[in-house]
Amino acid sequence: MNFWTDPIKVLYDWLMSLFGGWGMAEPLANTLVTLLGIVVLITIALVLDIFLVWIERKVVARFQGRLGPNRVGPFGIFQPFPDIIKLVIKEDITPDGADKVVFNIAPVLSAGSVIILWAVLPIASRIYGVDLNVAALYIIAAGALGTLSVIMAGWSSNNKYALLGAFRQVAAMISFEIPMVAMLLVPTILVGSMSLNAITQAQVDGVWFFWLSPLGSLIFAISAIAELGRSPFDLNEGESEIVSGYHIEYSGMKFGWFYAGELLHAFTFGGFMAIFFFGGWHGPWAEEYPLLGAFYFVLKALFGYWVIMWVKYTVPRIRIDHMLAFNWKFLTPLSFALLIVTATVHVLMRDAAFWLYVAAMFTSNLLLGWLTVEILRSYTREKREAVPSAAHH
Amino acid sequence: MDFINTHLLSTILFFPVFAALVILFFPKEQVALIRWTALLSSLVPFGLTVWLWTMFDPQAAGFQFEEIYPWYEAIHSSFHLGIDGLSLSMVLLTTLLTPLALLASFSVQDKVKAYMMLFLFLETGMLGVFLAMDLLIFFVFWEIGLVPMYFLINQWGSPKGEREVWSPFGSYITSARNYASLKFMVYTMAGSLGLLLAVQMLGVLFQTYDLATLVAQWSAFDGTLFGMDASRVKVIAFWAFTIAFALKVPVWPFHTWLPDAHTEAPTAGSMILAGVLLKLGAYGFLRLVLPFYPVEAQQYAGWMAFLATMAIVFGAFASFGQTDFKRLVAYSSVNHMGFVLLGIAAAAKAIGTPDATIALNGAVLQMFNHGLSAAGMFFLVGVIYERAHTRDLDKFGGLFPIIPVYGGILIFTSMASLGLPGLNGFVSEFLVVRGSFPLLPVFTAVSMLGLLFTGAYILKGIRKVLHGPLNEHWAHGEHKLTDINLREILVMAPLMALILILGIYPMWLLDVINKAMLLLFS
Amino acid sequence: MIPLSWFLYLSAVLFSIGLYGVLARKNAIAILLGVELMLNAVNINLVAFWRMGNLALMTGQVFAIIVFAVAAAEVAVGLSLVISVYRRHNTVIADELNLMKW
Amino acid sequence: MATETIVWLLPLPPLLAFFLIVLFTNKSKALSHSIGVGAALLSFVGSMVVFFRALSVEHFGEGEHIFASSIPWLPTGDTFLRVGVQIDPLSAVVLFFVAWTILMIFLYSVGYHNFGQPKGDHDHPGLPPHGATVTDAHGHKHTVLSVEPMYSRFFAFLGLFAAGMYTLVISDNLLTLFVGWEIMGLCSYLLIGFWYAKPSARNAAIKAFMTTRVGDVFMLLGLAYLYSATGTLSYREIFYNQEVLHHLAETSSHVFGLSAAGLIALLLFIGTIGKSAQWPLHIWLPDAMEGPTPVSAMIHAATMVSAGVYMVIRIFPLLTADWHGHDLTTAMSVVAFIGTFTAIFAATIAVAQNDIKKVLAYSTISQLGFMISALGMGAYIAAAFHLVTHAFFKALLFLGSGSVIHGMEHGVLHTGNHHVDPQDMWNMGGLRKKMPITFWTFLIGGFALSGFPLVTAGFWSKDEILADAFAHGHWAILITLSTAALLTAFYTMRQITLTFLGEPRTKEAEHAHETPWTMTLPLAVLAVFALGYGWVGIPEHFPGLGGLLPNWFHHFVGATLLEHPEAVEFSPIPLGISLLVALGGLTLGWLVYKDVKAGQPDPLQKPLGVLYPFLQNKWYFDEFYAFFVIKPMTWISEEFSYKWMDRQLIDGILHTVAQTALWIGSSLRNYFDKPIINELLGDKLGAYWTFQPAGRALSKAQTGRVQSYLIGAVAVFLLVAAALYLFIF
Amino acid sequence: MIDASQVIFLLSAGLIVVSAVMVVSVRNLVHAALWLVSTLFGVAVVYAVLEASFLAVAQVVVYIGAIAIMFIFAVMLTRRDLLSKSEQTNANWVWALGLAAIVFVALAFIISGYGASLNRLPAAMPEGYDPISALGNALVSPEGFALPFEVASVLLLAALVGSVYVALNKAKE
Repeated sequence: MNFWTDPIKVLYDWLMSLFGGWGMAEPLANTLVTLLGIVVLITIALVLDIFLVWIERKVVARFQGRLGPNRVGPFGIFQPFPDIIKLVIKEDITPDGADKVVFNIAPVLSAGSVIILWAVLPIASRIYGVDLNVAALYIIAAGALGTLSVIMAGWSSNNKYALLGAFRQVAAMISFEIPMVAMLLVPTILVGSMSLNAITQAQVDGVWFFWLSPLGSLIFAISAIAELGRSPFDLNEGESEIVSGYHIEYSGMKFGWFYAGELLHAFTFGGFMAIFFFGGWHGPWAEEYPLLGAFYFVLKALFGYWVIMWVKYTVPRIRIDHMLAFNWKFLTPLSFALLIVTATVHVLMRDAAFWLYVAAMFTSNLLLGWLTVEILRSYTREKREAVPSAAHH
Repeated sequence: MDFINTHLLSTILFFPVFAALVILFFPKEQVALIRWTALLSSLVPFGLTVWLWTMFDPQAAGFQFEEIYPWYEAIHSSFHLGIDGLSLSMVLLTTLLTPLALLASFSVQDKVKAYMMLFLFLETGMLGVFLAMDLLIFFVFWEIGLVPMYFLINQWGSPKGEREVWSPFGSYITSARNYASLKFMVYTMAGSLGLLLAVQMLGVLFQTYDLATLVAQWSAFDGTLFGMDASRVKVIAFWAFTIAFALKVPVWPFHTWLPDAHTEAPTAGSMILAGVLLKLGAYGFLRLVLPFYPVEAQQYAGWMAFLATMAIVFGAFASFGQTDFKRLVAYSSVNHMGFVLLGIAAAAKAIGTPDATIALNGAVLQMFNHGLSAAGMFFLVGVIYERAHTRDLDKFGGLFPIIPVYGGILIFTSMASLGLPGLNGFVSEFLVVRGSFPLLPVFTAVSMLGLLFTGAYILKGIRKVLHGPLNEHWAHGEHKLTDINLREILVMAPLMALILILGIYPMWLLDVINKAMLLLFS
Repeated sequence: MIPLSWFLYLSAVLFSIGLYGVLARKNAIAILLGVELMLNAVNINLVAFWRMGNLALMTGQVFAIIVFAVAAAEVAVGLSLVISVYRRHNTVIADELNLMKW
Repeated sequence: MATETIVWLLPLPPLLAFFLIVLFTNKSKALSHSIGVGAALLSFVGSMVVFFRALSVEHFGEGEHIFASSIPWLPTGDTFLRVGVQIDPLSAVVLFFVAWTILMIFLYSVGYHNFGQPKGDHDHPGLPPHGATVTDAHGHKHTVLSVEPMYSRFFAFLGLFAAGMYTLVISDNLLTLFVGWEIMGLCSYLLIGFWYAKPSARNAAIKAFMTTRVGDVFMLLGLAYLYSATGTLSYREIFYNQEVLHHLAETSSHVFGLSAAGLIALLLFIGTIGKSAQWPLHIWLPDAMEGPTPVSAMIHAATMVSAGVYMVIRIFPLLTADWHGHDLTTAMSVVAFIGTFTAIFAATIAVAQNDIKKVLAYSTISQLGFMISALGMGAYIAAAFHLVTHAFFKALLFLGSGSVIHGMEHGVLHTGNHHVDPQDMWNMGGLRKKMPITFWTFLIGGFALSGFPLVTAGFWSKDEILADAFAHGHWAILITLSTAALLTAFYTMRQITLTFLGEPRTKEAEHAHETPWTMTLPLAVLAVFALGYGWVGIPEHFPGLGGLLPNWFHHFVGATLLEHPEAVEFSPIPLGISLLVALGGLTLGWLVYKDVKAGQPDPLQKPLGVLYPFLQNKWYFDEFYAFFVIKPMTWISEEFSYKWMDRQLIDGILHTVAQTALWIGSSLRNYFDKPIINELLGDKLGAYWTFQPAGRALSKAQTGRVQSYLIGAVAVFLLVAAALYLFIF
Repeated sequence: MIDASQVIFLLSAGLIVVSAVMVVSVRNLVHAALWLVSTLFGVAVVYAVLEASFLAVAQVVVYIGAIAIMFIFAVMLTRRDLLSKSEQTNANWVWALGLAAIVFVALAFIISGYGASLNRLPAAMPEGYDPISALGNALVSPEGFALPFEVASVLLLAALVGSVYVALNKAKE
């Protein structure tokens, strides 16, 4: 065992011996080291967050045919720091009619709800916060806190645009939570555990779940985007309609927390996509060298993040009723159907040869997808055909 | 695959219901989707049955692939499934005919979704009767089968028909399909009342509904019951069973629901009605009456044979007297099923003897064969009815040149129905006659009259439809008949193939039946 | 290590507070809030008994989950009723809704 | 290839031809007939191989010296019903003539159905071809024969027919015999009704099927009886097993005092009555002439009717199980009576028929009567011998008559007068010059039928039957059969004279034309057998010829039986009788009909008086059946069992029950529920006087505030809980 | 001596009780709902202390993520009363307080009546015992609680349909 094969354990032992050397009692030392670990993890997340700002700005610029930040540092990589300084020194306004306590809690809760997600992220084979046996559900629970923060922000601002934005966001989050939970159940069913470590390990031992449930990963991605409130589902902000949504009244670093939270949230969901469907930290030699695994993980998460951005800057915003109808009338039934199909095929085929099992899973997904497309097609055809005849009469 | 292995029977049994529930969620305008889903999903039980057939061990005594689940523990009823050679052949028949009937139903345009769902429910109902190894479950499925059929006749039956209801109080005209469906329902329900009562008595008496246990205990039962001698109670219960099943077979004089129901039912409904539902009654005789009441059955074998002979002879006569093509075929079912009962009666008379075994072999094979040929005949009547919108034999004539392929298929199937050697009907009729002749010579001899008239009515049908001078009405213009199409041929092809195969080499089926009969009744 | 009684007393307190809310609050929504408190009190008991009893018997947890479902259903129906009532009578004050009096 | 394998394969080619033609090649006429004829040829070659291999086996037919093979077919309890094939001497000779005649008929059909001729102008499937108009190089229009529209189908059916016959011949048990038997029944139905659009053909087909089916159901009963009595249906195990036969002969059947053997034999024989058209089930056969002529030949010569006789020959040991060589048993008497009566009865009818094919049809019935009669009196070899020779010459005669009709049709098309019936002999005359090959072969066939001495096969076989009757002292049979033979010679000569001799009586006959080689070649081949086949069975003591050739037939076929039958002692008396009746009849026929002119009535009409229409109308049997059988049966079907019993009696009872229940229900509702329960108890007593006042009083307690109710509820709950706690726990 | 879990319990119990009191007493209903969130969060912590991890998370998801949000929605949708700053208790509040107190006393009395068994301590989790899969099995196996589970799901469905129907704005019809 050395630093390269198990860095956390090495660091832990070193710190314990260090604190022990200072004459500290062991429980106290343990608590201290744990707290230190939490702080380090949060710090890493937030530092990453800073660079995400840069990445986001660079990528959006490329999408829009611009250069993006390019003055501060090489490729403008230090651009976020001036941004932060600007946010910090800006005037912090709290509106008169606002419910002050709630107004101030909301941004903290918002950023906090994202950061607590990092507690369960298996970044590499032996690098993770905690191996929670209900981690998949924990993600949803954290999302629920996020929802709460939105509505708190919206309501406490005492601004109708803010409230409208909050309503929209909450409606979207609650609705899209359902297909998302259903899709989280797909890996859960396949593995038989909700622990993210177990899920990753199962993919390391078997195949990436993308091959078992391509349709599932697609549904998960869509509902994740909605959950994040990003375009095309960014109705909560809807600049042209409700100015900026629930954080309209926020300024300075309070706004900064919302902003940071959103970016980190998107990145984190890229990570979840990687964990649930693309093998997590899995890659060549990742098991032996956890830091390599962490590298893979960040790469995959960034890829997921990039996809989310790609969608965001490509697809126009849709109407709120369309969005909800899309969820309730299409995505939710589909995800339930997929869940049933997955469970059935899994039970029926799990004793068969592995390749047969994978093939059955993959084809059943494709079949379901095809069936869905066919039903949609005939449905739209009917709608289309109904229109001219109605115009006739 | 392990799940399917251990739950094969229940998978076969409930898959149609599952498919029906899936169809429930389809939009009702998606007719093609619904049809294909129904058809394809009905092929699944068939495939599983074929697989079951390959794994089935005909030598083994008792039931195989058994599944038991607690169901109604308070009254000691459990959900107990199992098969032996007898039920296996009937399950095969059911799962084979259902896809064909569904394929035949592609021409149904009205309320397709409900139709297909009912049909799939019907399949489960029928399969349940054959698979049930628990008397109460048996009864439940027995009744379940009625409901879809009632609606199929009532809603999709021939819309125009009228029926005169005559009684000494006067007569009136009513809608034929309403009349037929009601008659079918009420008749069967009435028969089941006695059955239910007898079933309840057994359940209360022995604290179980398990077939195997009941057979052992009930036939050995002795003493008094309800203040009566056990033997008398047994006689009463015997008739309660017998009448319930006789109604379903149906046996003369309980047969008058059959021509009405068959004639008014939609084509596929008639196929299933004749192909499978009638077998339920005969199956009841074999599965319940003979094992439960060997003594009583022997005592009343003569009466059963009498009724069977009446069914054979008068079924044939009445069939010959028809001008409605479908009613002609319907009465032919009375005639053919009479042979089944004749075989059963003969077997009842001397259970366990070689003659009885041969008679039973014949009876079971006749059930299977009649399922094939009657379904085929009803379908063919349906084919021409769909085109001509009439079933009146006098309105056809000389159609052979216009519809040559149809004509060929009709003649082939008719010949199977007629009992031509080389086709399936002959083998079973021969076995029945062979088995019952030494036991019931007079009845067998008299029933030959019915066999003779089988030929008469079959030839009458062919003569009136295909042969003779061409009725020009059907040759030109809007009434021009078109020949049977590919879909309809696909319905007939498996039936015809089986008819031929069973006629030439019946061993593969008969061997299973024979072993089952030996194990059951000796 | 926490003894069972702590949980029971906590639950009793919570239950009583909830009961007070139900009985005393004017606003129909607030009444429902009280109900939620009571349900949670019950849940604490259920889970505590599970933890202190035979761990292999999941009855306590299962019933806690069923209580979740019941609570969700209750809130959904209750709130929709409240909104419906609000639309019709423009109030959610329980005392003002006395159509049922003779 | 092992002989047994060949035997198994014999029925297959025609059967496959049937399926091939029906399923695939029915569009192509040339392909279809190639397949059909090719299949017949294959079976023919196989049959010949089997036949000649059988000849080369020593002691063929005795014990195990046969070709036999079987497989289990039906499981029956612990045992199996085995079916299989067997060739013993009897089936070998039958196979021989069956193969030859079937091949000839197939070949003949090609020409008969006008292969190579153009399509008809108004031809319609289901009707005979009406001729086609063609324009020759000079622009003249001719009407010529047109090809049959259902040409392919004909060969398919013929193939199935042949398959049925081969199955019947090669089978080693009565069950497969019955299978072939019934398949032929179907084919006769299909082929007699080949031109199904003609009502006459359609009705004739049904008549044939139904009449034979009457026999068949009895036969089925006989099979069931035999099977249950012996536990097998195999020839070897029943007919060649003294023990079984003895047991059957000893057992009483409780019916008419017959032994079981006798009853079974009679039941089976009823099948033959139907199939071989014996009185009283003969009525279908003349009507069967509605089919195309090759079919008539097929049915009446090669296959179906022969099958009936073949079956009786097969069950001969059973029929004679309790016979000890002297007085005939009851069963045998019945058989003998039916055969003899049929022989004379049909011969009388044949005398008065005008249709060339009807005459042959009745002559067939009559000749079959000869065979049955022979069997009834125990003349086993004679019957078999006559069966074979008759097959050859009757096939020849039918094909010849078909050729004549074909020629006449040519004439009809030429003149365009479609009212002339090409089958009516009165429209013919003088055809010998127009159709020489047909004439000579027909003459040979006719003489063979009449029993023209020495040179024809028919003489030898018929003579043997008469000799048998004489030798065993069955005088009544002898006299009756002799009379029948006289009549046979007479009507045969009548037919030949009217058709071929003299001068043409109509224009159509003048323009008749010889038929193509495909039709004349079979005639020639069959003529050879009609002449030559008799020489294999010349009795040893026959003056002059006897001993020149060994009596091969007797020895060969005789080996089929367990106890080889003795040849009857030669006596000049029956020889004299047969010479007398044959030559006498022929001469008489020629004398009476040689000068008949067109338009003249039958010379017999006057001397016979009222008897003539009686004979011409076939003793009014059709009318008899129509009135006494068909009418009552139709009445029972339509009126009694359907309308009266089902519709009125059973349904009437049901409806009465239903209406009674309905009445009870509505009475209860109208007289009890509505007035008493609803109005009195419900409205008055309940609502108005009791509940309303009480409700009003109590309603004051309702404040309508939910929380006040709740407080009350909690309070009461606490009280109750306290009370429970204090007083109970 | 007080240990870490006891500290956590006491903290969360304090949170629960305080928040619950706030729920039933604050005038602003939104605040009441937010206090409810706080209460429920405390309950979740109690579950966590009891090592019922699934319930703890489910508590957050269901109560905070759905029920509390719904409350806030409902409060906002009935704004007229939200704005009124009048007294939020009805005329009978004294009675209610009394009854609640009696109930608490009665409960406490009954609880204390059980004596020693009250001091029962939680047993250690057996090695390798996974309460979540045990819970899962219990919920869906026929020997366990499949039927109640199904009934609960039917109840939810009925509630779904029912609440949609009730809340549907019929005025538009």
